[in-house]
Amino acid sequence: MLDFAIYCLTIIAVWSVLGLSLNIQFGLTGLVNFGQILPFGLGAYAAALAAQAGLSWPVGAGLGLVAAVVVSLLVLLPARRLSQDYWALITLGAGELFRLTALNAPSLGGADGLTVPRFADPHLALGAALALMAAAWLLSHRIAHSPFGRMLKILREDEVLAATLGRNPVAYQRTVSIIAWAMAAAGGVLYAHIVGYVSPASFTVTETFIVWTALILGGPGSTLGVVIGAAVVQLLSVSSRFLAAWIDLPADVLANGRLALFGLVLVLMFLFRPQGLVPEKKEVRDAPRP
Amino acid sequence: ADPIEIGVIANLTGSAVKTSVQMTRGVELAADAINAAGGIDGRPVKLIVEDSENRAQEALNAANKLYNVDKVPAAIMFGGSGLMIPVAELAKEKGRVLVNTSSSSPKLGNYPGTLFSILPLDDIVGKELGLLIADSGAKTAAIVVPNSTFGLGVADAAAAAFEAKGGKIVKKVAFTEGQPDYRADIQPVVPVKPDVIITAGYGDDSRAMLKAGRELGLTAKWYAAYPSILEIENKDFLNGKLFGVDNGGYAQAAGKAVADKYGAKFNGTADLMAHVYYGYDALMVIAAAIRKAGSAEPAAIAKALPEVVSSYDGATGKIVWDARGQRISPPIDVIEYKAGDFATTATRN
Amino acid sequence: MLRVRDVSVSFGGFRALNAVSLEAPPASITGIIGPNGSGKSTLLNVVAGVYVPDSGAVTLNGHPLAYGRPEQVAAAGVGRTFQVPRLAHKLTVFQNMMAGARDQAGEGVFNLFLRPGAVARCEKEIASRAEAMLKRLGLAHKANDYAGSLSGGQQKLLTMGMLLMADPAVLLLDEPAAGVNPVLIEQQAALLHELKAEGRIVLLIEHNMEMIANVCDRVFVLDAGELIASGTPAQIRADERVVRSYLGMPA
Amino acid sequence: MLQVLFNSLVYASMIAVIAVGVSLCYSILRFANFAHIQFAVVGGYLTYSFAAIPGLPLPAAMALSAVATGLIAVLVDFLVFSRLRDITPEGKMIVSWGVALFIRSVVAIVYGGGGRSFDLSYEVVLVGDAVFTTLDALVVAVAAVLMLLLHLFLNFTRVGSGLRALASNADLAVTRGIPGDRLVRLMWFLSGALAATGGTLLALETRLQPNMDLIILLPVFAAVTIGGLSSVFGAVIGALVLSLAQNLLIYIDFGALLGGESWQVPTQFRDYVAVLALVVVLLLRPRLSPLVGR
Amino acid sequence: MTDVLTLSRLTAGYGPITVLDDLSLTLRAGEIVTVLGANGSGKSTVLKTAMGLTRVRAGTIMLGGRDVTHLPAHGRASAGLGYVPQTRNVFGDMSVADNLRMGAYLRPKTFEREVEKVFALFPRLKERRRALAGNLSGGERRMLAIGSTLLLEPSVLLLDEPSSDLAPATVDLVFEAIADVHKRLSIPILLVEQNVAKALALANRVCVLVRGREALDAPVGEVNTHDLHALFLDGGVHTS
Ligand SMILES: Nc1ncnc2c1ncn2[C@@H]1O[C@H](COP(=O)(O)OP(=O)(O)OP(=O)(O)O)[C@@H](O)[C@H]1O
Ligand SMILES: Nc1ncnc2c1ncn2[C@@H]1O[C@H](COP(=O)(O)OP(=O)(O)OP(=O)(O)O)[C@@H](O)[C@H]1O
Ligand SMILES: [Mg+2]
Ligand SMILES: [Mg+2]
Repeated sequence: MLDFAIYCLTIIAVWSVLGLSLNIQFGLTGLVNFGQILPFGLGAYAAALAAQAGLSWPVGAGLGLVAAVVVSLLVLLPARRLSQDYWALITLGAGELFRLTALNAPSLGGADGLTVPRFADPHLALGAALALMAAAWLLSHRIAHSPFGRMLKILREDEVLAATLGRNPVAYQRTVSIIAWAMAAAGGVLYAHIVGYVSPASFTVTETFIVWTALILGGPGSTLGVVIGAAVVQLLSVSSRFLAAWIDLPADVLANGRLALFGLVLVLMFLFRPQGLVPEKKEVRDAPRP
Repeated sequence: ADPIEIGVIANLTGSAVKTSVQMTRGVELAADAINAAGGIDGRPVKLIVEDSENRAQEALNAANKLYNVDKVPAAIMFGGSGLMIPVAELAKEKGRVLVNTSSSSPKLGNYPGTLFSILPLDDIVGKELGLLIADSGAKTAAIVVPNSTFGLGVADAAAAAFEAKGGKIVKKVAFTEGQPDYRADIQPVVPVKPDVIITAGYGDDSRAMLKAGRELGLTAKWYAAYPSILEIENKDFLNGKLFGVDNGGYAQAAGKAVADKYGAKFNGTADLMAHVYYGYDALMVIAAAIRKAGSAEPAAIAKALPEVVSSYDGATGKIVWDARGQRISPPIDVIEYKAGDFATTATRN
Repeated sequence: MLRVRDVSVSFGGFRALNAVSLEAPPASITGIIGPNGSGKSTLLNVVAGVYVPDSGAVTLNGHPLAYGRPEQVAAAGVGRTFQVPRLAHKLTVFQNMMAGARDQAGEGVFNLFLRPGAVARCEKEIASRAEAMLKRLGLAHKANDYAGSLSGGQQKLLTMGMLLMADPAVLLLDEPAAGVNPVLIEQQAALLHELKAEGRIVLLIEHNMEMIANVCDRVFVLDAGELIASGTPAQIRADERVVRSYLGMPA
Repeated sequence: MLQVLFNSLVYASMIAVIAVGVSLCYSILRFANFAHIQFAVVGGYLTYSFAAIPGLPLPAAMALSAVATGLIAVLVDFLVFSRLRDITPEGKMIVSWGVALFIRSVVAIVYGGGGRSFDLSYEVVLVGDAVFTTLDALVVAVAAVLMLLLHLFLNFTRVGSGLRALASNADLAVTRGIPGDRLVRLMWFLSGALAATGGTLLALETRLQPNMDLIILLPVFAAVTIGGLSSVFGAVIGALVLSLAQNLLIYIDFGALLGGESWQVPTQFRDYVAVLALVVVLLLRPRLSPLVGR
Repeated sequence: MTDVLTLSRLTAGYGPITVLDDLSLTLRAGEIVTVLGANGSGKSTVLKTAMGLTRVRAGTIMLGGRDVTHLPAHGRASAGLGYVPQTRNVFGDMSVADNLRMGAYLRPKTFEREVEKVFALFPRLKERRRALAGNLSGGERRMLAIGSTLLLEPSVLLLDEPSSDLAPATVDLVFEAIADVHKRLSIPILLVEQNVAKALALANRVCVLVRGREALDAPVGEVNTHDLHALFLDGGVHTS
């Protein structure tokens, strides 16, 4: 049981990093990224390729971050000319392109994937994941409550307004993408070393949705909300498995019932907490008296 | 007495569900048989079935639950290599047994002592298929396979054997699984007019693939690895036009007996697929190992497994493992599809 | 000196501006009036770098302003307001004001992590300016409300406040008085005089003729995309064409 | 070449009928409704069930399924989305994903997770060396008629223009006497019914599978996006463009074109085209006037 | 005179925010009442509440002797209430012509005849009738909004700052038109204005709001501009 708890915490920490990265993009800046799995996968594959080439893990991590940053700039190239509505699809497509490439390129292991050295000790893995999460948290928090973050929020609501205030929206979006994608890539590197293996099956659209669910459920714009959202999603998914022990039905019916329950709980949570579990706080300061 | 708990991990939701359910049913049949016979040394077998949603992360969640919370000594799994390998890593770390019924990735050889495959490696069947095509007198062949480890593994082995005998591969189509329709994918095969089509596949995808071939008016003969796991879309179209090599076991007595049990429990054998036999054998060899070791400790099971299989006559025929726990030299049937049924025209053990 | 020379703009086949030229000297308030749809806002958008003119040029102190790059124009010290106010609705009034200030140390990511002291100092300085400005605009009691919850007139005032936070050399104002109550209009007029005294260039679009008469040094009149008259407010009021097309019967 | 056209037309027809519903919902309620694609799957299964009723011809089964799915969509709106009108579009989108997950699982419980298909007999027709089936012709015809009817409805009826007004500015629309809530329900019904029909066409041509929504997600949303998110007509164009681009890419022999050995793009890269077509079209398409200047 | 529109003891606002605080206001047949007040004092909210676009927490709204407190906005439109909003007053992605047609949603039959009257009032709209409403200038939008509402042939008019954004000559036209409609069809009008002089010239009665409450309700003859300015200085609604 303890081992299981350690495992779950590790996974929650990793998904939180991914969620925090998405929060900087969407929660703060309003960039709708449906390819969030792309930088994550890039980090994971970079770690794997580096390991295959006999390089040490910091090299792999470095490669992952660089790859994510470069690709983020590439994806931004067409996206910068488009209105926000279209970002979602461009990034969704980019994520799928990555998965298809990994699936179809023999040098990336194809469907078989690549093996990565694993953390020998689950405690170590948990420690690393928590450390990364803490770093991502601090980074996010500092950004969210800074003049930079304030301008990101302006951007989130009205790009034209930001431009009128003399800020270049594209430059801000670029900075945000670089930070967020590097963060996600770091999560990917760690994930690869925790699981010991990367394959296209780990980087599907569904994973992106899981991250989104964590973010929206937790409350976009709120750092704490993201982590809580990630925890709720993972625990919901895991705990629903234990229900099966009490019910005697064919295995596939149970499996579907579990997912139906998952969907239902999700919808109910929104009906009762439409603003997310931890809504973004209004930044209030002592008002000057009139 | 305390039940012995055995885990099962399969894609019960998402895609490739039908085959997963079939495998799970095979395991259930084996459990029924064991428990009806008084269990293993008096202890009944209890299955804990977990869904992997055909996603690596969920497969890991499932395996972690099974190994860490339920503490099962052994688990039987259906899933592609992308799901199987992360679970194999975990099993190795935990020192538990994992029995593979579906993936033929060579990478699975990296877990000797904890991972054992019931499914034979693709290159054996693929090579036999290539030879069969060459013997049929065909000169040109097109390849139409899913771009999975299985499809590509079969295709490469068959093509190599066929080309070694002077044949020529004129077109290769590797489609991405899970699409509703493959007409556009298979279209390029039409103009090259191959003598035969080399294929591999199962379930809904194979059905869509065959349908596309029929609608496009392909007249070539189909040569498939494991033809019986294909889902026949149109009997008339394939009558006398589908050949292949299969694992030789199912046609023999043990296999037939399992089919009968299946028919009794699940209302007939109309939807029976070969995966039932793989699941059945997987649990049966685990049970035999526990009996032999006199203990349900994972290490004891792992040690006993290779010893018991050599004398096990399974639903999938004789099981022979190499040193890494991978199945080699399975019995081979040569199959022809005629009059709405698969007929075995020759068997090689 | 802000100079607009021979600017023409068309949308599809529709000619919104036709070879319009005007200039606005420092320490002055230049009015632009004209019937609805005559191209006033369009002209302002050209100056602000939103629209790219078909032909013509805009220069500030002899340097051309960038077309199609509003952020560069704004960075060059040209601030503007919109006819329909633009604000970050889900930020508070105070945050909106803070965002208005230019060149903030805390907007550089490196400063954020490497020079937290400088960032904090800068914030404090801007905050005190924002407070003072809000008091002056009569919005102090709304400082912690979401900007989206302000009434139409209050939003106009807030955009003006944000603009002033940026301390621009040139102010482009699109109907700042529309929808604003008469008392505040008087205050705004006073504010404009102050801005003028500080040596800024103010370009003012207004339909409120009283305000135009009160504050403008010079007025340009557009009609159907053409410049039809220019002069002091008094001259304009006397111009027959202007009366006919724009002012209507003397009220 | 003719074959490419046939294949594209068939594929585009199925995608378009589903995609217009996404556009309708997007234009009126401003969110990308993932549950919509699941409605298509539900519709396909319902037709499958109704068709199994002895004596009920397929067209009647399709009509029944369309009505039933339309009502399901209205119910989903009543239970879920009507209570969440005020949350962000992304929030609604995630909720729609939850709804889709729920429906998908229920469908899988009822019908099993494996595929199902209609047993239809149809003819294969040869035109030159291109083939199509009578079923293909039927699918294209049904889709074309539906799209035409929808176009006429939206543009030439009072209710249709009311819907468009609602899409443009809901608060203003109600003050003009347009019954907002009723029309929103009508929109749900229409898009549910269209989805059901599209899903049935897809099922007739291919198969039914509970998670089919995930498979057609990318093409449907790509079609909608290419055509401009809130234009119904655009969704149809988008489906055509996408489908032509996909089929052409794997058809053209690039090797021969460049004077070398025959080489075609491997078919598994077909989905690349969905994405690339998307990017290219979005970049080339005249930019909508930004409405920024005031 | 009979009461046409009566708001009694209304408490209303947006979501959790209360703007109107126990407010009562009556519009009688044949009357023009102008609502004045500082920015944010709740003038627009009064009109939106009358139209059914806000959340009413307490109080009742009567329209022509019928309780419409819980009637949705489209029902009130059918009952003869015409409304010109202050902002977001056109269908931005529809053409000018389609916007006008939407104005006549409830009166499709008389559209052809009535739209000519609107074009006669605002010739600019006729010139631009194929343009997208979202591309119109501020003043053109205002004309379109007023024109569309007239096409509804309302029996009561709610006008929110109809003259703002308009050129002086056009302001005169609009006020003439309002006076004309009022006289010819004897439609009672609730008018929100910042153009105090013009509003007072047109109205029979003045109602001044201060922070969502009624601070003054008197016939036009009894108020002077100086008092009004004092009330304006009192500021808007305190919602925090
Ligand atoms: N983006 C655009 N696309 C098409 N036409 C436009 C666009 N912007 C403005 N126009 C047209 O150009 C003309 C001039 O518009 P502009 O906004 O400059 O007028 P204005 O003088 O500011 O009027 P107002 O006093 O009413 O604000 C109008 O007829 C308007 O319809
Ligand atoms: N959508 C909204 N959500 C929340 N609060 C709002 C909203 N609209 C207006 N308010 C608040 O209600 C109060 C009254 O607003 P209203 O628009 O009625 O004022 P007004 O008198 O019309 O002002 P103006 O003359 O500036 O148009 C304002 O203080 C504003 O903060
Ligand atoms: Mg203007
Ligand atoms: Mg107002």
